[in-house]
Amino acid sequence: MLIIILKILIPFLIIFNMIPFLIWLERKGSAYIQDRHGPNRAAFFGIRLGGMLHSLADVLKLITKEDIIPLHVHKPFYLLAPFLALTVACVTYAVVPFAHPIEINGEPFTFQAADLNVGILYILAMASLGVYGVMLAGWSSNNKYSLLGGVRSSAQMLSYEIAMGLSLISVLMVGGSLELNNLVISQGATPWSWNFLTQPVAFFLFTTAAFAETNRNPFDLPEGESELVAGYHTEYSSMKFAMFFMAEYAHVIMASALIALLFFGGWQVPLMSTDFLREQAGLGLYILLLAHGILFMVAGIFLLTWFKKGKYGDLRDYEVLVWGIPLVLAGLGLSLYTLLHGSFDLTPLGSQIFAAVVQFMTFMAKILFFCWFFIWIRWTLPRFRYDQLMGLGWKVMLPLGLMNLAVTGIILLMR
Amino acid sequence: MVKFLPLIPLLPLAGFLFNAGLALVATRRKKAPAEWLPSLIGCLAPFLSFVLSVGAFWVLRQNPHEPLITGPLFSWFSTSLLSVDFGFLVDPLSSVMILIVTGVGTLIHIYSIGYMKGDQGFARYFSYLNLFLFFMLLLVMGDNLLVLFVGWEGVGLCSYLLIGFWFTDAEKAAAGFKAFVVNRIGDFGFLIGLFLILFAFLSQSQGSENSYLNYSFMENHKEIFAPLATVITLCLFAGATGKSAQIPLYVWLPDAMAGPTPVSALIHAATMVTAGIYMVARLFFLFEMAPVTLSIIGSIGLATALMAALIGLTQYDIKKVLAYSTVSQLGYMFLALGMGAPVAAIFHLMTHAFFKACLFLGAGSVIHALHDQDIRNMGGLFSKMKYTGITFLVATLAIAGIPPLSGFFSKDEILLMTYVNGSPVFYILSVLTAGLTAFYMFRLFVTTFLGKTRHPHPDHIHESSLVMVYPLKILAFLSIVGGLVGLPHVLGGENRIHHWLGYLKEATEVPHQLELRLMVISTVWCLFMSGLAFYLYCCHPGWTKRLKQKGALIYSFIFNKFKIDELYQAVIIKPLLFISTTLLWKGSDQKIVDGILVHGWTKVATVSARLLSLLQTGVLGHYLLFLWGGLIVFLFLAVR
Amino acid sequence: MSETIFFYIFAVISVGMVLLMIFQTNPIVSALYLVFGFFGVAGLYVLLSAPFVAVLQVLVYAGAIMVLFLFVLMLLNLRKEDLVYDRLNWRKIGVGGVAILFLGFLAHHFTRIQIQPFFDLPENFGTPEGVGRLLFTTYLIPFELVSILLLVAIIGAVVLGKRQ
Amino acid sequence: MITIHHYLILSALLFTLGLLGAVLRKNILIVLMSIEVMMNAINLTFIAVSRYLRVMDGHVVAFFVMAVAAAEAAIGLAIVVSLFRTRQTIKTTDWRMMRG
Repeated sequence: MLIIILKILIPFLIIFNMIPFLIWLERKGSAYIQDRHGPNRAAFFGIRLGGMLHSLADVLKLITKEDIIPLHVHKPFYLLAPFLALTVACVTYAVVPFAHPIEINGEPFTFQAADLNVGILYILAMASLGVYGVMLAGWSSNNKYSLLGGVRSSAQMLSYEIAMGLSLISVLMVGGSLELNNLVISQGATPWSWNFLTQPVAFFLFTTAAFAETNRNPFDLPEGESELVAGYHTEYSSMKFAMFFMAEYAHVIMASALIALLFFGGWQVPLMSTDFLREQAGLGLYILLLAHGILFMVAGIFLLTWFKKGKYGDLRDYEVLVWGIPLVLAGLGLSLYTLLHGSFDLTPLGSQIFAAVVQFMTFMAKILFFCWFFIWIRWTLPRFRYDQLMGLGWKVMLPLGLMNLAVTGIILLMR
Repeated sequence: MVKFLPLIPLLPLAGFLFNAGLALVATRRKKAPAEWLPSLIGCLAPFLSFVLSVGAFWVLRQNPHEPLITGPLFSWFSTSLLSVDFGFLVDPLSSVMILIVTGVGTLIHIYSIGYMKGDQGFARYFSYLNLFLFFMLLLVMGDNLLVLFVGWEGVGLCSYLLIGFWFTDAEKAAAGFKAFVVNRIGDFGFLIGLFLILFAFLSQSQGSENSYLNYSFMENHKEIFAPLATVITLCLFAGATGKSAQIPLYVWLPDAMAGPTPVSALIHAATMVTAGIYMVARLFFLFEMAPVTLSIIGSIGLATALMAALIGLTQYDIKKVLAYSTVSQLGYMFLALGMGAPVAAIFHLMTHAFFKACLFLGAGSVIHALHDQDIRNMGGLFSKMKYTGITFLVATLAIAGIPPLSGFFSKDEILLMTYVNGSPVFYILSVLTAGLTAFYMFRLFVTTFLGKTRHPHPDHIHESSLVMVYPLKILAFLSIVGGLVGLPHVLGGENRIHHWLGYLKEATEVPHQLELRLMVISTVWCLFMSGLAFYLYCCHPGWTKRLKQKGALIYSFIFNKFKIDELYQAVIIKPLLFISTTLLWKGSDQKIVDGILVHGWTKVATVSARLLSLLQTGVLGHYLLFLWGGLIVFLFLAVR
Repeated sequence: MSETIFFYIFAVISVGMVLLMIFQTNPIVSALYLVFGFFGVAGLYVLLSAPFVAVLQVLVYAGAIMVLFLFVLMLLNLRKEDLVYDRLNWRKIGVGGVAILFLGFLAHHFTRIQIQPFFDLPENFGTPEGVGRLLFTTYLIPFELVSILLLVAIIGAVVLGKRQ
Repeated sequence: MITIHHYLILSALLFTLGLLGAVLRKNILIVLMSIEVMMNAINLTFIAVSRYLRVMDGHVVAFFVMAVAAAEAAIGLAIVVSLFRTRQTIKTTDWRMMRG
């Protein structure tokens, strides 16, 4: 029971903690792309964490802000909508595998909350529910712009869901299973056997559809601020508004995770299969710890070089010291410990756990990369016009998906 | 030979199909096709049939007691109650018939080439004629009663078609109509006879074989008919009266002269009208069992003969005279049948076919030359149309019963049988009729061919072409020698036809003395009447006019055909029309069937539809409710 | 035991939501209730070891059909006066009574049937693989026909929805 | 102990409710939704009997029913939209052109 709760809780926590980070990443990234500094003012005794404190401040602000419920809204659904949006975005993680399953005392143990045999279908189902939050918010706000946003969103999501499903089907045909774990395993550890090379069209379609499903630029018409004020969440404020935001980022993370799982080998460490990792666990751990020690030291020294007294003239000058010195010390300690200890000798269980940890880290790295990809796209491309959006969905992606399906089927038959 | 038997009727059928195709094409193109093709095909088919018939006759002569039977060609229909096979039978009786039909038919076909020349419906005419031959041969050759009936109806159809051949003339079309309707009345009797035969068999069914309508089967089981024989034979005879123009159904035949003259010769003199005689002769074993019927047949035959002869005395239309003469001769044949002498009837049928065909064709030749049928406009044609005149004279002599021509022998046979088997009254009347026959025939001949030319344009009159003359010659020859097949023993002959058809009825032995005496009486009587006619019409035409004026009442009564047509009109047709129009049509059909049943039901339907359409509220929920109600009822019924 | 509890939970959800759906004036709210009702039914499918159908239920009904309904409802943008709820009257009470009778009749007949408890199930019962195998072998022709039906529906909807 | 009876009665209940909704409501969209409910009830019966008989044919039929429901919804909604365009109403009692 505890394990089940943990299985549910840990991914949940990871995601919830990633959301503020992503917000920071988004702001910083956009600043980088637009050649400006981005958030860097909020400080707590001079500690800014590179602007990351802004996210914390935002959270505080949103939680404590007055919760305004306009009089003209349809209250039950107005209240329900943000919860619905966030819930639907989060329950999808139930089937995401974070690492290769391991065996404890002969019992299989999977790194996913629910090992459903309908795997991907479940994801599709939940993704299709994502539209409800948006629609309800738009409708219950009883506001022209909100309603338009809701209608746009529902049409857009319905349209792109089809392309998404079609691209998924071809991936499933190649993988031969609906379970995500099997799909990942079938892709293998070598990057050139991953699906983004064997199914490039599906990858393109899925990524595009994922963008549309998350209502992010260039598909953010439901909340296009130049046309609809703020779309479906115009009437929302404080934490409810934040929930829509969180839902959006949760969707982004989910989409990134799916792209990673379906097309980039999921938790597969490039060139290192699970068996290899398990066999070489001792050596691996040794190298890993050593590398981390060195990394920490390098990072700490890099930070320390930034120190310059009188740059700001207040406590902020000392922030790099606060982070840099512990990093250097920790890196030094870790490296020394590893070097002195020598090669590790792990139990079978230990080696399995080691492999899982490495895979988990790889997976998170991939997710992060695709999150960055989302942000990158958002700040790079302009928004579609509505008819272009629909045209792309129905006239380009749907036929493309069908053709891809046919070609895949033929190739699979010929093989 | 048996293998070729089906070809005898099928060849004319092929001719019909070919000519019908030609006729259709001609109608499409609105242009008469070349005449040589239909005439060639149309004449070749009956000729080949004739050749085959001769062959069949030849084969049959080797062994007359074994008729040629094709066996069932195919099974027409077969049920547990009755099965009918389609088969052909050629026994002595039908061999005589097919020889007459194909032989005379061929001659008439050839004659028609000349007669119908230039007619718009040339190909159509030949196709009908061929079709007629086909049905007639079917009638004669069929091995069971149903095939006979098919032929019977088929020749009726062709008769209708050919009487109304020039259908643009309303009178002619009406004549065809009349023939058809009157024939239907007779056919009704025939059908009832058929059903009664079936009834007789089915009510006493025994054995597994059920081809009841086969002649041989019927003959082998004729004892079954004993209780019903009179009724059956009367019904069948009713059919015969229709087809063979006997009282009371003879009225159609004089009107049937509206058709082309060769048609009158072939259908309404030589072949079709003898179908009734053939049928009675064919089923004579049945008629023998019903003496009542036989006496009725005899009486009607005699009455018809006498009455038609009387009417014939007064007619002016050349074809009408011949038509009544035909009716009269047919009456003779029925008289023979009634007297229990089918052989004599068939013999007379044969000779009659020769000389009556010859007469008709001669009349046709005259009509062709004059474009007129009224004998008052003729006269003096003998010199202009020599061959026609001679052949006509020969045929007249034959029909008048002047020895040694064919008519004498056959008619004498009938008179003899009447004397032997019937009462003296019958004999006297029949002899009287024979005299009348001689009288009106010579009246016709004299008025037409002798005396002064009364035609307005005598210069245009000329002899007919060779295709018309040669058949005349052949038929005249046959009229002369045809009687020799029945040359009686008393004159040193062998009476071949009696041997040939003897199986129909045992010949009665007649003392030679008596036979000779009767011959002399009739010959003298006929000669006297012929001479009288010759004298009256040739030398003293005025006397006849005075006679007419003296007995104007009787004359006009006879001239108007005893007012039979008017009688029928008043007694049958008027009431029938009244019943049909007033009672059935206006009363029952319009008021009851239309008014109450048809329109009443539409009213009911309309009103109930109005009421039901109230359910059609247009509201979706109501429909669903009804659906649901139906579901509940269904569930209750299904699950309970 | 837990099966019983879950059954009643899902049953109450589905029936209750459908009831709310029926007696709701606002069609959008109705549609929302119906979505929840469908979730209840999906839960029942899961209890009946039909995970594939359950997911399809969510995917098709909740994810597509009801979204379509909502979309159309929003598109129509009905006014308040269009939605005046037809009040309860004797006709409706009568229909309701008939419905209850009908239900009782059905229930009576269902319970009269002699049955056995649920048995254990074979391997991969109700999984996508199992259902798919059946779908593409025994029911191949109906499957293709259904695809034609859907195609026809798509074309029909496009034609109907097209503005003249 | 949950038996098939429970499921059958539940599906009967759902079906009746759907029918009631279809019969009583005048809003065409709610009628359509009620029809969906009825289809769901039937699906539930199929799945339950499938479970009871331990064959999967019921699942396949449920799949077909869903396809039909989707087609029906698409066409039905298209009709509703085009009707609404001409009449500006979705009350079934306002559409009575086929009244007898």
